[in-house]
Amino acid sequence: MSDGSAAELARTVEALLFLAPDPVPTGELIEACEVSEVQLRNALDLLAEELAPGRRGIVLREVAGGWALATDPVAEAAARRLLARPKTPPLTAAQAETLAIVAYLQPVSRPEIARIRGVSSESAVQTLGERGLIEEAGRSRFGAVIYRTTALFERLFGLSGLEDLPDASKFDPTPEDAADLRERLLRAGEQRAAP
Amino acid sequence: MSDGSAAELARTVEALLFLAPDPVPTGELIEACEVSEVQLRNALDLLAEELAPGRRGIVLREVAGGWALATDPVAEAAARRLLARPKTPPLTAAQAETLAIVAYLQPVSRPEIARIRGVSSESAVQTLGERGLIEEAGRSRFGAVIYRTTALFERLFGLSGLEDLPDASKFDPTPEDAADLRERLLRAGEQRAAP
Amino acid sequence: MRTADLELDLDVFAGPFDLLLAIVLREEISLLEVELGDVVVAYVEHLEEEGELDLEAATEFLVLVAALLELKSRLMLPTEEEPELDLGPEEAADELLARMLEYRRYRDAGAELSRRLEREAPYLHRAAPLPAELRRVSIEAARQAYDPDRLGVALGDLLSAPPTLDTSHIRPTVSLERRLEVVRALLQRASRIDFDEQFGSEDRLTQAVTIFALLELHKKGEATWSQRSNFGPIEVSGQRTATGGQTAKARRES
Repeated sequence: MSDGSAAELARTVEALLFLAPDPVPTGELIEACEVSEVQLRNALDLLAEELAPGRRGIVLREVAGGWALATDPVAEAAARRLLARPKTPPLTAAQAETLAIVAYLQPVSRPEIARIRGVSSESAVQTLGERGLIEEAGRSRFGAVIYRTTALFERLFGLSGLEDLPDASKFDPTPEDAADLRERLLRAGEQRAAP
Repeated sequence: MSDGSAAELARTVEALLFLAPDPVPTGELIEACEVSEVQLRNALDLLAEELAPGRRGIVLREVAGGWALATDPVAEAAARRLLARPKTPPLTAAQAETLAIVAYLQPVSRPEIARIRGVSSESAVQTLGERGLIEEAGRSRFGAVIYRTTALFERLFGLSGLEDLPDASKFDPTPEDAADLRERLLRAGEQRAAP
Repeated sequence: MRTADLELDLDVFAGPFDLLLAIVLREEISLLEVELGDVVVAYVEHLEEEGELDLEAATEFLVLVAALLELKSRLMLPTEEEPELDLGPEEAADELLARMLEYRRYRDAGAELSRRLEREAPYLHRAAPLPAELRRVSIEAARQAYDPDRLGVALGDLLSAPPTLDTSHIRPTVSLERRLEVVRALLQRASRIDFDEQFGSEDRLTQAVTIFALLELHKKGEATWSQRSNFGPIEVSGQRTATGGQTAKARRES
């Protein structure tokens, strides 16, 4: 690229900083572009001018580790709306069951969830955790992680609090059974797991 | 932001596309920026002009059902030196044929791919899956896995969507070529059928 | 067994079955030279040795061999002997031609895709993680996305007593001989049967082995079958000359 113009070099430097996840030291830019230090300095000056604050959506920054592109603060609110939005893909059956167990029985341990569902529920628990619907709430006295639902869970289900959960008896196939909900879920789960 | 100028909106959109890990559909940009569709279209026009090929180090592209920023080809060699990003290996003929069948006929099963190619396509299907270009899309009613292309496919092939694929009839031979081939087949059949 | 693993040793072709239709479509050998009966027999024998069925591979084999059978039979049928079939060398040539053109279309579309990938390769996309302040989901941005009743329904399912034991995963053994008997018996009672109607409620393994039984009957000249469109109904017709079938059977067993 030694024959490229300063403008073309500035374009290349912009592209490199766009791609790099971390700040790039001047020396690495010189090596990647195969130019002299003077040529690179000139290109950086040109780029700094084009990306001066207020001109574009991204700005050039010189930080501790080298050079980096960053977004202009003008986009902050829109960025939060676009990117900090919770992901809400449809729940799979396994996720819905796991979430129902945590919601109605909380706090509840992972082994209990597995016993009620009759299958190990690791991946459902993990996904629900990543999506911020459930969180760890300490450990049971046997050392198992216990879970509860989060404020985001209430928000995404349109609940003003846990007392707002639909009445379990409405969906209960045998509402006449007087035993405790937890006990009955565990009993049904063990029947399911039996060969 | 409804009071912001088109220029400011263009800056915001540029910043959003800089941050977003995947192409962003127009609708999501409208929601994030809280503007009308007309306002957003104008801002995109402005941004496209500012990022027109040859002007800067990054360009605006419509791919995979949304908008994305990408580097200008001018920076390719330097970028590969800086980031040690290997070039994507080209497709083998078998992979290219299989990918074309999935792209045009999706969702499509492996037996159907084999029917058209006349050859079992197991390894091509597997490699395309590993490269993230195709994915499973459920099962046919006979239980065969069916495949479709991915968003990554559209991005890597610079397609704004599947409707952006070139018209398949473009690849059909001229009527003369077809007639010629038919004639040859017929002669072979006649020779054989004769006692 | 993977379809590609079936090795053939025919007069005009030795190699994996996998390659056979491919080289026919690419015009490297003439379909008329290939003894398809041997291909099917080789596959059925191999399947019997293996004792288990990979449904995906079996479907692939069926699709390929059925295409070969259809094309070849049409290429060879002399029109004057079977006027009711209305299929002569002309139609056969058209059929094979259509298959070749279809293949070429995707071959050329694939080549175009390869060029496109090459052309697009210099456009690089950013793959950087989000800045820390955007990585945390903001509760304020969250809106209701789920119906709380979904949780109630899931809870109700979990409270239900388990349904009767599901045994569908236990594979029944299905013998080709038995399926042959079943199909022969049906064809003695009716000259035409609809595959889905007769076997649609059977499990997939039984259906697949029944298809092999049909292939065997087709080879012996005891039955023909047709399917007008992909995934359309399969109609099976018995051939009235049962003696032909007997002879073929006797020949194979001797």
